[in-house]
Amino acid sequence: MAESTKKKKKGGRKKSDAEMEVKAEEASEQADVSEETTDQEAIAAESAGDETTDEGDNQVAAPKRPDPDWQKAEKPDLSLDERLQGLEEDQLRQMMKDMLLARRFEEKAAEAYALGKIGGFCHLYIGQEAVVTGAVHAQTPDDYVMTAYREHAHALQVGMEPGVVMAELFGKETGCSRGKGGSMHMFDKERNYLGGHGIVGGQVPLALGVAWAIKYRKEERVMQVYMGEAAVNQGAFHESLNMAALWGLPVVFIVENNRFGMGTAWERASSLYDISQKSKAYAMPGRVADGMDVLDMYRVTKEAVDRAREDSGPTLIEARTYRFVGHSMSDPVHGVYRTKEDVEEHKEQKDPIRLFADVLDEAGIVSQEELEEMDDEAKRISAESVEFADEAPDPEPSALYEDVYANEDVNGRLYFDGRERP
Amino acid sequence: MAESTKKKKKGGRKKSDAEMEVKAEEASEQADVSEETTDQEAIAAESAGDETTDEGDNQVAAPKRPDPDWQKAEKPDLSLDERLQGLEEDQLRQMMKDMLLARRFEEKAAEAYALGKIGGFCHLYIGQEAVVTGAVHAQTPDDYVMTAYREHAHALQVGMEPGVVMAELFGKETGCSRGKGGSMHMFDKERNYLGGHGIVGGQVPLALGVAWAIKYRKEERVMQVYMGEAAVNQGAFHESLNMAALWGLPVVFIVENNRFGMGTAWERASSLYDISQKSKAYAMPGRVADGMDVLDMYRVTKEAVDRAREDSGPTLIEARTYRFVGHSMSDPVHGVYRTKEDVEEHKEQKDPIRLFADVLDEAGIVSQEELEEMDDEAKRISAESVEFADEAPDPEPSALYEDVYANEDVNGRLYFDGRERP
Amino acid sequence: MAEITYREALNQALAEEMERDPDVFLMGEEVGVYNGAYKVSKGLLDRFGEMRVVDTPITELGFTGLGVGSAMVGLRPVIEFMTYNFSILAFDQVVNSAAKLLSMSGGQFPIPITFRGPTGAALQLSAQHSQALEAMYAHFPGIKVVVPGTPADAKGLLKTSIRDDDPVAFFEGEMLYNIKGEVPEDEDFTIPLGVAEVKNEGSDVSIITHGKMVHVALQAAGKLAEDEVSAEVLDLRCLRPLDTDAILATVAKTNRVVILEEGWPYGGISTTLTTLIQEEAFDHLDAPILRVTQADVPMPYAKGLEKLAKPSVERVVEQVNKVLYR
Amino acid sequence: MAEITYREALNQALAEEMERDPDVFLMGEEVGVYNGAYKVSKGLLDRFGEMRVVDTPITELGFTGLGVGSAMVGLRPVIEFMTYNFSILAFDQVVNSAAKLLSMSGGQFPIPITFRGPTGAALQLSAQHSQALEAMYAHFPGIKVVVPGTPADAKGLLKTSIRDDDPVAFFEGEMLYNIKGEVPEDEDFTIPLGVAEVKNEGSDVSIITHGKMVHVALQAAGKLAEDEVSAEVLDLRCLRPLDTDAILATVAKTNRVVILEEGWPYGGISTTLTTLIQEEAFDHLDAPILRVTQADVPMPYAKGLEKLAKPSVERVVEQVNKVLYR
Ligand SMILES: Cc1ncc(C[n+]2csc(CCOP(=O)(O)OP(=O)(O)O)c2C)c(N)n1
Ligand SMILES: Cc1ncc(C[n+]2csc(CCOP(=O)(O)OP(=O)(O)O)c2C)c(N)n1
Ligand SMILES: [Mg+2]
Ligand SMILES: [Mg+2]
Repeated sequence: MAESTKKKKKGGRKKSDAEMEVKAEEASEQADVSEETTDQEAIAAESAGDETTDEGDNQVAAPKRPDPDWQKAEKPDLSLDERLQGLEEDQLRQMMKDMLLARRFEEKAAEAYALGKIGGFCHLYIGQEAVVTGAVHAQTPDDYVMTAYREHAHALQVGMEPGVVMAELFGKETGCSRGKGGSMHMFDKERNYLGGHGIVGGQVPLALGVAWAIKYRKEERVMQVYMGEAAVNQGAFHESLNMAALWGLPVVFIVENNRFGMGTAWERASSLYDISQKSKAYAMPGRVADGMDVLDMYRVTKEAVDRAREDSGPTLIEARTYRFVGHSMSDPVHGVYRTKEDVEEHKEQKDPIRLFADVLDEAGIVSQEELEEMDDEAKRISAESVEFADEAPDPEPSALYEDVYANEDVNGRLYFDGRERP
Repeated sequence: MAESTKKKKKGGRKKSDAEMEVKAEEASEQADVSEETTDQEAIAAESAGDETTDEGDNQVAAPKRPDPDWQKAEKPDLSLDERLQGLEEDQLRQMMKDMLLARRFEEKAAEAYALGKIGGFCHLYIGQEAVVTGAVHAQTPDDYVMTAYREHAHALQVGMEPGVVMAELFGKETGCSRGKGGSMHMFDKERNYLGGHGIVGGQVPLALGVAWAIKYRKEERVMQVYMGEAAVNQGAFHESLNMAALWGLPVVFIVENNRFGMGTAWERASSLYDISQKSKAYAMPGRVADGMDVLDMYRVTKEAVDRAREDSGPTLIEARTYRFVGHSMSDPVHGVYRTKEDVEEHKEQKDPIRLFADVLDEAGIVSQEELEEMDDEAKRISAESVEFADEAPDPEPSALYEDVYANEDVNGRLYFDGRERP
Repeated sequence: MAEITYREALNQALAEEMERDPDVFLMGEEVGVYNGAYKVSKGLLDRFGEMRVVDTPITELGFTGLGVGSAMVGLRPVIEFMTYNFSILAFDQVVNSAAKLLSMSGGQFPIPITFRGPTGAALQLSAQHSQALEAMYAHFPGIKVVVPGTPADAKGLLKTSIRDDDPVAFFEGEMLYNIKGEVPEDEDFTIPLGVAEVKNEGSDVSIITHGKMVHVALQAAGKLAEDEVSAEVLDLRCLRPLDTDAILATVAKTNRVVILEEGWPYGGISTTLTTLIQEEAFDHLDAPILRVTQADVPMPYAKGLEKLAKPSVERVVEQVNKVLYR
Repeated sequence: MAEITYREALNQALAEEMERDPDVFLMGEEVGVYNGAYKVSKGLLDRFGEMRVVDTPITELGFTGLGVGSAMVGLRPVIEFMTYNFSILAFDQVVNSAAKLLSMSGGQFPIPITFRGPTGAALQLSAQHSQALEAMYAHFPGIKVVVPGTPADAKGLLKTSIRDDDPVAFFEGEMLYNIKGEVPEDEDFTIPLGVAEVKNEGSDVSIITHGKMVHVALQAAGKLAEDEVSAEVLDLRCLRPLDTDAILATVAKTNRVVILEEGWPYGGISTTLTTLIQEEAFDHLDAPILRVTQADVPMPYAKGLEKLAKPSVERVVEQVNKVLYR
């Protein structure tokens, strides 16, 4: 599959700025490595591998492709200046750097996964980078961020060291979670990064609690919590949005609507298509953002963050985006649930990095050369993060019984496996 | 409290049809017996007894009383004829009989509870009778009914023998659930009555499953499921409504909005006041019914039942009602969470039996004498149900290990308590 | 010392800890305006205000997660389950968030939360409302489990639980709220976790138990005494950490053991105790360890059946007689 | 007999039972269009259509309740949990509805439902995705618990489970889907519930186990054989009903027992087995029963730590040596 994908893509070029396109293409392509990861030692991962073809004769009609412009359907028609929202050039540059780093970092992670250096589930964010980049730029380092398992970009975006993030993926002692969490459970207390959660929807009540604590302490902080669109159907979402609105808590719920929860298209999982409309059930403001446009993400999130900070009220944001890669490293990029063409079209026309590069180019802020330098820098940092992770020490066996209880200074026994602590 | 309540009430009369009023008042009053149940053997029940006064100086403002006419706020202005919807006189009479029986039966249950013949939690429906009466009259005996723990009236309404229902309350072998279920867990397979569930919101997914089975088997049946308004906040509600709408299942969700979940007013538990509006989050029709008006309940439910039967689509109905009694036998009728006046006013002005009697009187269908006969009949049946239950046998000890597994014909051990089966 | 009820003891513990530490708050269904379904939180709303005594919608999963999230950033929530039966809806947040966050974060996020509420059967509440679920909680590493049986233990242990930096599931006896006992008035009175207490000294047999069953065990010991059998009653008070020294000591002393618990037998607390004792005190045992648990059935409503299903003084005496080969 | 994988065996069982009984349907996340997260349901959507192979939204509580409700009116749902870890969200509907409805209705509503999905740790999936939860299920009366370790057992027992009139929680090994074994092709091939199987005859010691751990036990037996220790491996196959005759028989034969399970020790399956054996075969035991379980910690991600945390052949051999006092 990966082979033909590549061919199709090469032939599909029509953009003028060839160089830039190569960059973006290259980035997208390397992500395809995920499809080639077949000889892992994990039976689990193997067994999850898709063996289906594009032309399954299932009785269920493949979900209709939505309007090709569905991501920007509710975006206002703004001038270039309005889109830039008076943001400093430095900040705009930083946004580009952040997206490039997220992309290049994950490409490296995919390589490392193929080499068996990373294990377990590993969910890449490639294609969705504009969402977290735009949204986190709309708040301050004092604000909190929490998300699900598709979180490498989030971890980087809050400022965590790429090496430390990669070391976590490698299961190393110097990883951000001491190698205990892995891809799905990264944390950084200092940077107010609260993880990294693996139960779909499970992070939403947790974020509610953080927002509660902010209000409890009369702080001016904001809680930003991300979830995939499939989490919207979970009871946890419903319960949390109600309490957030009832009590006026400073939380921004960002639904990363990439249209698919694993292989299930949103329209096959929800009776209401417009996620932002769900906010009405809670008398809460709901907004749609173009999740392929970092500036639109910034714009919509900023409004919500300001409201949360000033009036302590929540907002539901539907960020319409797309993942260019498979659900996780062991899943196919496309298959019965979406077509190759759909993926290709998104990659070609909606790559958030390329779209933003075009804007910055048009605005005369980042030239083609500068962009390349930025990209090289992102590659360099990513490569260094692998080096750091490679060299990092494994956890000692004694770590096994650490971090289970914070307060072991109690009488009696806490562990019942009859083993001597290593 | 019970004392002063009674005094207040007697003084509050102003209706012309004194006799009818006595009947209705009497019915309401007897329900007050619940307040006097103090010397039960159950520590649990005792410990749940309210010791608070009306004038708590809590920092939380008591919830505002809503518009006194909140129950009928969305009811169209119909003529008498339109209200009667062409219903046969017999059916109208039956509705009255049903409501009277529900009321008189529960009054007897309250007496028996005070005498210690009924144990555990016992939630009376007094004040809410119009809801289930009107709604069940809108469907056929082939249709299914399921509800929560406040279910005596539902059990009677589907046609269960009052004696069998009372025997269940008494924990007798000939009770509808062999004495295993009690007040909260009544069932009658033959009458398509599916219980009787104690976990708030827990019945909603179950009902979804029954509706699924109807569609699966291409039957023309309808599933009616009731829940208190507090269940609306539960995740189970959200998950179920989505699937019901997504798959077009023949289910009618009836929210019995009596404004309180135990001591919590709806507006203190939900950020959106209008429950029927929650249906929009699922692209499902939502309706409001006056739950104190049996004819309005019939009207709104009929439309939903027809839709379910014909198009296999769900509807959310908010039935606005009120309970004249405490949450359960061990809870006070009023207290910090609602005022005596509020309860009195509802009893005086909105008793569903009296309101319906007025309609039937106006329409010349049921005279005052006939009403009294009906009421006497309801009292007689209720008294007989107690006699039946009194005389019914207790379950044999051997029943302890019955009904745990349907298929015990397996090798090996199923029970691990090391006891001999009695 | 004052004689107060178990309910009052809990109320005092809550009030004192809330007074002591502004990060402590109480949240749950009906804990505020209604003063608690079982009145444990009576008066606390008046005293501490609505940010610290919080009535929630009926959304166990949601408010439990809220509690855990607030603990991630340093608050010390006390989450009341109206009864533990309803906590099953919240269990994902208990075991997948609270119990694992410290570990998954490599030690960055301790979760100083206390879950509390009544466990076990009251009277005729039938199957869904009568479950003793402490065994289900104790199964998961990352949680501590506390099960006080007396007013003093309730107060001393609740205070310690709130101060503890780990998630503590604190199980109250639904039938215990009205029992009275002497409770130290000292605001610094706490009881460390993991310390069992011999509630009755004896030499012929050990009855090991916890929670509400302590009273059943004591009554059984009384009956047995009439028969000249000297039964030691060991009240575990905590299930995790577990006072294994005290367990092994009483076994070494009497050589015969009956374990009594309110919950179900398969995977019940008594199975872990039995396993531990036979492994570590095999040679001290003069007879197999016997157990008294709830009948292995969903709790029936009918009074007579319910009585049959519950552990009873008679069954304890019966099992004691068996381990004594009488 | 054909040699097929555990995954294929499950797929066959599903297909055959769906063919046989139109009331059987399969529902869960990704079971249809995606052919199952672990491809167990491959091809079933094509064959049986979308009313019988149903993709759900990610709403475990909701679709589990849906299954139970449909079983109330006579359908025979098979509910797939993508992994049992997510079933914790649905646990209320499992234990408060499925397990109790027959009892609460006085026998009127049997619930012929099968829950199934992978249990236990795969490789490096960390704490929330690596739990072996069969002990949590077995704790509740009203449910049957089935834990096949081989392709033949998977097929024969899944068919029986679907035909059984009670709720059955059927646990598959996430690491077993690719293992191969001989499986009878006969469509009427079923294995009755509650029948354990000696997977390796031996005389010196009994290793009692189930599920994925059967393979660990067999490897250990192989190692021990090199050392001239003859280990019997008893595969329970079902945890409720439990084949106590087979357990007591192997204990009577070898007098020494090691119990091996994938889950946690506190309240784990091994505690119930230990309790039962010491109670009913006390005099047959020549040594305390020892256990091998997962380390009593949330599963860490790092490869080395995970390996340490899991039960291993080495640990089994070690414990066997201990019960043999070697
Ligand atoms: C409660 C729960 N159910 C199922 C899963 C398995 N699972 C992991 S990711 C996923 C899809 C989630 O999709 P979405 O929320 O849209 O997020 P995305 O992967 O698209 O970012 C599923 C079903 C899980 N982790 N948790
Ligand atoms: C999951 C769950 N949480 C809490 C309870 C305790 N409880 C029983 S009834 C009730 C109030 C429910 O109110 P509502 O749904 O409005 O129904 P009503 O009693 O008014 O008919 C509560 C909190 C329960 N039974 N189940
Ligand atoms: Mg998605
Ligand atoms: Mg209500």
